[in-house]
Amino acid sequence: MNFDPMKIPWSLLGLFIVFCIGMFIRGFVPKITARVGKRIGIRIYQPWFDYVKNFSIQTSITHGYMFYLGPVFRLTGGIGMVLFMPLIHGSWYFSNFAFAGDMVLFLYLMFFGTLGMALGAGESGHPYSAIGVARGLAQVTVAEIPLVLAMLAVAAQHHTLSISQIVAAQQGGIAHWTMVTNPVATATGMLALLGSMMNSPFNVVLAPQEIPIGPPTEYHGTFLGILTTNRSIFPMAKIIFFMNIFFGGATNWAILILKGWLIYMWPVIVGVVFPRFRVDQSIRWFLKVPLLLGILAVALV
Amino acid sequence: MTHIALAGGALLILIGVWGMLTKKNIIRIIIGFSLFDTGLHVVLVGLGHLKNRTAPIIDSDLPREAAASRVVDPVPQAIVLTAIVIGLAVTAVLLAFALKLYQSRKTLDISELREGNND
Amino acid sequence: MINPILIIAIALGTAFSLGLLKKLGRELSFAITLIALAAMAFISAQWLSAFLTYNMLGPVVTTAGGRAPFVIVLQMGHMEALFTLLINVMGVMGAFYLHDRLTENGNGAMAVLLAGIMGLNGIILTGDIFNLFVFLEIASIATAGLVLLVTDFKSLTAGFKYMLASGLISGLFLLGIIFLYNTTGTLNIRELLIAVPGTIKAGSVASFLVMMAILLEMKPFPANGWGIDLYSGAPAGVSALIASASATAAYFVLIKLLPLGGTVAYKIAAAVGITTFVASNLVALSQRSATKLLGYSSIGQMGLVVGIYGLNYHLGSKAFLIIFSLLGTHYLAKAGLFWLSGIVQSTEIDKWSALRKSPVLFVLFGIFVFALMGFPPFPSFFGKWELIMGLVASKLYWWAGAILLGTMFEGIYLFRWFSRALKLDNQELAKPRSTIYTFVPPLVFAILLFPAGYYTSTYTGGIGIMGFAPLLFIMLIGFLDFLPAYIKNILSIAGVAAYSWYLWPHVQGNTFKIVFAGIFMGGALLALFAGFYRRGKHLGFYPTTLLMFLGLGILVDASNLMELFYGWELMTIGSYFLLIRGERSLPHGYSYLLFSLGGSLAMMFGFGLAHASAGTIELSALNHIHVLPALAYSLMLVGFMTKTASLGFHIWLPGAHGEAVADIHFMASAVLLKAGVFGIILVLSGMGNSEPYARNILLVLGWIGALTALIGNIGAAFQESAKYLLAWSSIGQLGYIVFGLATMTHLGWLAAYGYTITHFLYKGILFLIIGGIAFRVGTADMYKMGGLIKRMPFSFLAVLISIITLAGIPPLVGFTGKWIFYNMIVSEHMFYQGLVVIISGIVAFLYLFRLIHVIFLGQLKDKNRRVKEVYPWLLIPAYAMLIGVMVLSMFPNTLLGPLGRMLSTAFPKGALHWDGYTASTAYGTFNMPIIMAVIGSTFAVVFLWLLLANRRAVKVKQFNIFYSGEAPSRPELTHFGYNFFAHYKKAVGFMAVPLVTRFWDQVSEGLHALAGYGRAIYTGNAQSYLFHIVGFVVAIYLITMGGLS
Amino acid sequence: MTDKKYPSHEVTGPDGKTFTVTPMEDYYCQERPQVQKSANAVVEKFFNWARANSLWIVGFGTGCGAIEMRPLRTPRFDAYRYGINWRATPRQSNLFIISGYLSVKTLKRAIRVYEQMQGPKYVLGLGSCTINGGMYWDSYNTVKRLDYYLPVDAYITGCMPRPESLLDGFEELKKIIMAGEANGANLYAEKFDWYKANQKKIIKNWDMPDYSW
Repeated sequence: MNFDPMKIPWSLLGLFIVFCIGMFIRGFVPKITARVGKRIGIRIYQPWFDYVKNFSIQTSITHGYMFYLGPVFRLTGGIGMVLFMPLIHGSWYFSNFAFAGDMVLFLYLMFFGTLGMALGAGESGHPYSAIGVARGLAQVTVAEIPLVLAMLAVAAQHHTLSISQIVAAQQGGIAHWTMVTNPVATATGMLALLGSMMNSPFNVVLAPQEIPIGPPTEYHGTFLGILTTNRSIFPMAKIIFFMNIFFGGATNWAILILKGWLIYMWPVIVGVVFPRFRVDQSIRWFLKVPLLLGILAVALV
Repeated sequence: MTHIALAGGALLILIGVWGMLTKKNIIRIIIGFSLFDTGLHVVLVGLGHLKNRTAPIIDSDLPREAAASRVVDPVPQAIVLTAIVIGLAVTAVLLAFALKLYQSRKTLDISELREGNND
Repeated sequence: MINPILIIAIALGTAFSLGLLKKLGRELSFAITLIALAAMAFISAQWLSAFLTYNMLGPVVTTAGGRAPFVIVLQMGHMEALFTLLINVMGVMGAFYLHDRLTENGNGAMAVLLAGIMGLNGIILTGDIFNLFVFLEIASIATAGLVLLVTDFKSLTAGFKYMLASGLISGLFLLGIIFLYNTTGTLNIRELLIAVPGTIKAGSVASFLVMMAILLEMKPFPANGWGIDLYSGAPAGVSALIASASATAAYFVLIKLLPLGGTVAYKIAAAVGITTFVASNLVALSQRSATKLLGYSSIGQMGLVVGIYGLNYHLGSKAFLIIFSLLGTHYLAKAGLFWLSGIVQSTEIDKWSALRKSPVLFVLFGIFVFALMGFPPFPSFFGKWELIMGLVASKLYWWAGAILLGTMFEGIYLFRWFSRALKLDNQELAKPRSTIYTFVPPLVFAILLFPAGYYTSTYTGGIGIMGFAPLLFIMLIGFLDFLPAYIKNILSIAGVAAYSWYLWPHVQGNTFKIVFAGIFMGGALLALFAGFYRRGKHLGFYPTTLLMFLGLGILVDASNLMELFYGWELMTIGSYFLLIRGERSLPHGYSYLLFSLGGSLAMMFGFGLAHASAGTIELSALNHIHVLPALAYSLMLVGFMTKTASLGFHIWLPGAHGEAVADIHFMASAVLLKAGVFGIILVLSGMGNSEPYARNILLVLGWIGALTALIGNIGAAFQESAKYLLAWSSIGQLGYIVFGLATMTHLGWLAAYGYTITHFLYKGILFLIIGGIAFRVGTADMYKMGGLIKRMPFSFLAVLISIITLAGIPPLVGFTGKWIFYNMIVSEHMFYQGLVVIISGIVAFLYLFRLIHVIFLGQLKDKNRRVKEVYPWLLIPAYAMLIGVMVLSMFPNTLLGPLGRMLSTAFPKGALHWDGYTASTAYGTFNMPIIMAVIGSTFAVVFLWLLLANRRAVKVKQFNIFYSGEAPSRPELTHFGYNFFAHYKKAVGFMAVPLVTRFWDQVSEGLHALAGYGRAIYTGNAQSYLFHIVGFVVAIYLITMGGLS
Repeated sequence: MTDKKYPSHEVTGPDGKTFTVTPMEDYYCQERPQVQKSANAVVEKFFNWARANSLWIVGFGTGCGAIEMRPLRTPRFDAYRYGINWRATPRQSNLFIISGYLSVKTLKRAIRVYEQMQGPKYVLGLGSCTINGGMYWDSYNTVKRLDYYLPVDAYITGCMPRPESLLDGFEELKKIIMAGEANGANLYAEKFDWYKANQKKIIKNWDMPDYSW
C-alpha cells in the first residue's frame, strides 16, 4: 500500500480521539482507585484542568537542549505508536500508517520516547531522575521478555507480524480471538502489560516521595503538559495494541473504547490490590511465572 | 677366550654404569666412567678377535702376503686405539671439571652440585 | 671446486697454529679465527651454490688415500653442503659474538672453538661411522671446553653433567658401532645403509644402540636434564652455538643414521620426537628463567624436527622443506635469542623489559619470538602449514594434534616472556650493554629470517608477491619511526590508499568481498585519519597498524587457504601490538595472543582436513569437506570465533579493547572483529546446512551467538569504564552476527551482513568519540565525567545518533536489523535462541543509556569545566560515518538490496521482497522512508508546539535543581553514575559472574600444575640424569621389543 | 553573600591547566525573576479557571500544621474532589502551604522551594503563626510575619485550623485566582529587593543565590 496524503487528516483525527479516550481514562482510573479507598475521588474531567493548567504556567526553566527535547522525543514516540497502529479494523480512515510497519516497529518505537525522555531527564542533572531511569530501564528489560514471547507466539500462530492482518485473522466472533485460540500467549501478554503500565506493583520508577517522582522531577509547565499528553496517548497505544493482537481488535470506536477500557482496568485492578515491588523483586518476578508462561506459549505454537 | 673377554668387558661396563649411577663422590663417578669406557674397549677388541689368528702387526714373522689370512681383523684394533685416546681425553676433561668444582665448592659430593635448578 | 677436506684442514691448522703462536696479539688471533671460519663457510657456500646450480653428485674425499677407519673419508653432497654452511656461518657469528670472552681467554679458547666447529663439520662430512664417533667426541669435548670459558659454579656443574652424559651416550654409540661392524664388516655409512637391512634384523642390538645414541644426542624427553642445564648454564654465546650448530649437526647424524634402524626406528623417532616437543614445552610453562626457557624450547624444537623426520614418509616430497624451514627458523631464532640473553645479563624473564631501552634489540627479540612461533612471514610459518597439511592428509590426526598442542604450550611461555618484556616497568633496570660484537650477529640472523621466509614461500607456493611486497613498505615505515607522527600518518594513509587501489579490481563484482574490503580498508583510512590527533612520535604504532591492515587486506584478497591463513596471522601480530599498547594491557594483550594462537592452530587443523578432503588448498576446499567434516568445520569456527570473541573465547576482549586508546579501539573493535565474521562466513558458506552434522554445529553456534549477545550486553551494563563498556558491547554485537549467520537463512545472513556494516559505522563513531573524550578528560571511568554535553555538544549528537542506531530504535538503520531478526525468528520458529537475542537487544538499552547519561548528562565536574570538544581529527571521521548511518537509515535498500541479491544465490528462499521502499517478508513489512517521514514530521510538529508554548525558558545551571529544599554540595555527590545498575546486579548479576574466566584460569592452573610435576624430574642431579638416560634406553628397548617389532 | 559553604577554589583540569571555580556563579543561574505579563484577557480568564481547579500543593510540611493536611487525603475530607493534589516536586506545584510556624532555618528551605516553583504560584499561610507569630510571638527563632518574606495570597487562621478550614481556605484561594488577583509571583518579582533584604536580615548564613531557579 502506498502513501496517500488524505491519510494525514484522518490519522490526526484518530489520534485526537485516542487522546480523548486517554484523558477520559486518566480521569476514570483515579476515580476507581478512590472508590476502592472509599473516597469520592477526583472529578472525572480533572485531567483536562490539569492539562490546561500546565500549559498556562508562565515561567519555565531549561537545563539544556536535551532537557528541552526530552518531552518532544517522548510525545513523538507516543504519537508514532498510534500513527502506525490500525485503530479500527476494516476502516481505511483509521488504519493510519499501519502499512509502513508491523509489530516490531511498534515494539521498538516504544523505546524512542523512553530514551528521549530518559536523556532529557538526565540532562536536568537531578540524581533522582537518573535513579528513576535506571530503575525503569532495568525493569523494562525483563518486562519485555513475556511481551516479546507473547508477540512471537501470536505472530507464529497467525503467520504474520502485521497487526492489521492479526486483527483480520481474529474476526468472526469471540471464538477466533487470540484470547481463545491462544490463551497462554494472552496470559503472558497480560502479565507483561502489568510491567509497563506504571501501576503498582511495578511503579517503583516514579516512586513518589522516595525519589520525588523519578525521571520527570524537573519537568514543569509546558514540558509537563507535553508529557501529560503522552501519558494519555502512550498507554492507550499499548492498550490498543493488546486489544488488536489478543482481543480481536475493534470494528468501531465504541468497541474500541469498551475493550480498551476493560484492558486498562486490568493493571489498575492489580495495582490497587498489590503493593509495590522493589526493582530487583519485580525483575525476579518477571523471570519466573511470566517467563515460563511465555516459553510455554511459543512451545505450543 | 673371546667369550671371557666379552663377558669381562660386559661386566666392566655394568660395574662402570653402576658406579656412575650410585656413587656420590665425583672422583668415583669418573672412575666408574673409566671402567665403563674400559669395558667398552675390551668388548671392542673381543668382538674383533678371530680364532687362531694373530695380532695384525706386519713384521718378520708375518709376511705381508699372508697377513690377510693370518691376522685378526685390524679394524677393531685401530678403533680401540682411537677410542682409548678419546676416552682418555674425556676422562681428562671430567677430571678438570672435578678439580674446578672442588676448587669452587670444596666438596666432591655430587648431590651438592645442583645449583641453578631451583627456579 | 675447493676440496671439502680443506674445511677440516683449515680449522685444524688454524687451531694448532693458534696454539703455537701464543705471542700473537689476541685481536690478531681473533681475526685469524674469524677468517678461518669465514673461509670454511665460504667453502660450504661455494659447494652449496654449485649443487644448486648443477645437479651433480658430490665427491668422496679420503685423506692419505687409504681406507677408513685408518683414514678419514669425507663426503660432500647437497645436504652436507647446506649443513656445513649452517654450522660454519654459525661458527663465524658465534665467534664474533664471543669476541670478548675469546680474547680474554686467549688463543687456547679460540683453538677450542675452532676444534669444536671442525668437529661439527666432521660429523656432517664424514662417511665413516667410527669417524663420526670421533668427531662427536671432539665436538663434545670442545663444547665442554667452551663452557669452561666462564668458570662460575653453574657453568661448571652444567659442563660436568654434560660430559658425563655425553660420555655415557657415546659409550653406547661406540658399542653399537662395534656390533654393527661385527655383523656387517664395514664402517662406511653408505655401505652400512645398504648392508644393514639385509644382514641384521631391525631392532637388533647393534642398530638399536646406534639409534639410541643418536636419539639421545637430540636430548629426548625425559633423558634431557643435562641438556637443559647445559643450555642454561653455559655462557650465552656458547649456548647459541650449542642450540644452533651442535643441534643442527646432531640432527644431521640422525638423518644420516636413522635408516639403520629400519622402519621401527622411524616410529620411535617420531614418538620420541613429538613427545619431547610436547613435554618439554609443557614443562617449560612454569619456568621463569629465560635461558631455561630457551633450553626447553630448543629441545622441544629439535624434538619436533626429529619427530617430523620420523614421520617423513608420510609427508612425501614436502618433508624436507618442512624440516628445513623449521630447523632453519630454529637455527636463526634460537641463536638470536641466546645471544640476546647474553646481552640482557639476566635470566629472569621479567628483567627482559630492560631490553626495551634498546629498541633495535627489542625489535630483534620480537622477530625471533614470532619466527619461532611460526608466524608469517618467517619460514616456520610455511613449515608448520605444510607439516599440518601433510600430517592431516596422511590421517595422522593425533600426531598433528600433539604438535599443535605443543606449539600452543610453546606459545604460552614464549609470549608471556615477550609480553612481559614489552610491558613491564623498566625504570630501575639498567640499559643492556651491547657492543658491535654482540649486536651484529643477532641483527644478521634476524634479517636473514625474512629472505628465508620468502625463499621458503617460493617452494610452498600459495603466497604471491603481494604477500611480501607491502611488508617492505611497512619495514620502511619502521625505519622512519624517528619521524613525527603526522608524517608517518600521511605516509601510512598513502600506503593504505595504494593497497586499496590494488585491492579494488580483485574484489570488484563480489559483494561479499566488497563489504569486507570496504570495512577493512575504509576502517584503515578513517582510523589513520583519526590518528592525526596524536602529538609526538608514537613509536612503533604505524608499522604494526599497517601490518594488521595488510593482514586484513590479504584476508579479503586470499584466493587459497594458505593466503587466508597468512593474512590472518599477519593481522594477529599487528593487532597484538596495537592492543598491548594500552597502559594496563599486559594481561589482556597476552591473553588475546594466546586465544589467537589457539584459534589459529585449531583453524590450521581444520584447513588441513579441508585440504585432505579436497586435495587442494583453493578456497573451494572449504566446500563440503568429507574427511571428518564435523571436526573440520568446528575447528575452523572455533578459530574464527576467537577473533569474534564469542562466548567462551571472549575473555580477552574487554581488557584488550578497554585499555586501548581511541583510534586503536576503533580499529580493534569496529574493524578487526569483522575478520572473524569474514572467516565464519567463509566456513559456513562451505559447510551448508544440509548435513546432519552441520545442523548440530549450527545449533551450537546459534546458541553460542545468542548467549554471547546476552552475556556481552549484560556485562556491558555493569562496567564503570566507558571503554570496557563498549568492549563488552562489541562482544554482544558480534554475538548477534554469529547468531544471524548460524541460522543459515536468507534473513539471518542479511541481518548479519547488515550488522557487520552498521556495527562498523555506529561503533566506529562511539569508539572514536568516547576514546576522544577519555583522552580529553584523562580517564575512561564514566562516573568521573558527567555533564559534558555542555562542553562537547558535537560529540553528544554523534553519540546520541549512534546509540539510537545501536539500540535499534526506529527510524534509524539499527531498526532494520532488529526487524529482520524478528521476521527470521518467527518465520524459522527459532523462538528460544531468538528470545535470548531479542532480550539482549533490550538489555542493550541499559548500557547505552548509562553510557550517554553518565558521560554527557548529569553534573559537570569541576575538573572538567574547561575541557574542550573532542579533537576534530576524531570528530570528522565520526561525522563521516554518521552521514553513512543517516543515508542507510533513510534508504536501507541501498544496503539491503545488493546484499539480498548476493544472498539469493546461496539462500533463494525467504528473501526480502522490495516494492519501492517497502520491504516485506512472508511475515512483516516496513517502509523506512515513510516511518522516517512520519516520525520526523511528528517530531517537528511537537517541537514547534513546544517552542511556541515555551518561548521564554530561563537557562539555568547545574545546581538549579529541586533538592528537597536543600542545595547540592558538590557535583561529584550529585551525579548518579557509579554502580548505576546496582539493583539490576542484585537481580540478574549471576549472569555476569565470570564463569568463563574462571574456567580458563583453572585450565591455566591445571597446566601449570602439570608442568610442575613434569619439572620435578629435572632435579639438577647429574646421577638422576644418567639414570634417565639408562632408563630411557631400557624403556625404549622394552617398548620396541614388545610393541613395534 | 558569604561563600563559606562554597568557597572559590583552584582546580586543575585534565590538560594540566589550573583555573578557578566560583561555585556560586558557576553552579547557579544568576538571573532575577521577571514580572510575567498575562495573556489576552479571555485566555487569561480561561487559564485562571483551569489554574483554580488544579491546585497542586508542594509536598513540604514546614511546621506542625502539616499534620492537618493529612486528613484532607482521607475519605472523610477527600480534597481531591476539589482539584487539589499533592506533588512531590515544587517544579510541578503551584501552591505552597506554609503550615504553621516557620523557623528561620526552615525559612531558608521554604524560600528555595518557593523560588523553584513556576509561576503563577500561590502561598497559603496556615495558622496564626504565619500571621503574627502566634504562640511563638516572642521566639527568637521563628518568623513572625510570613508576608515579609514570601508573598502570601491567603491566610487561614486558627491554632490549629481544622481541615475544614483548610478546605475553606482553598475555596477562598480559588476565588482569588479566578478573579485574577493571585499575583504573588509577580509581586515577588516586583519587590524582589525588598523581599531579599528582609530574608537576608534574618537568615545569617545566606549561602545561596538571590533567586534559586
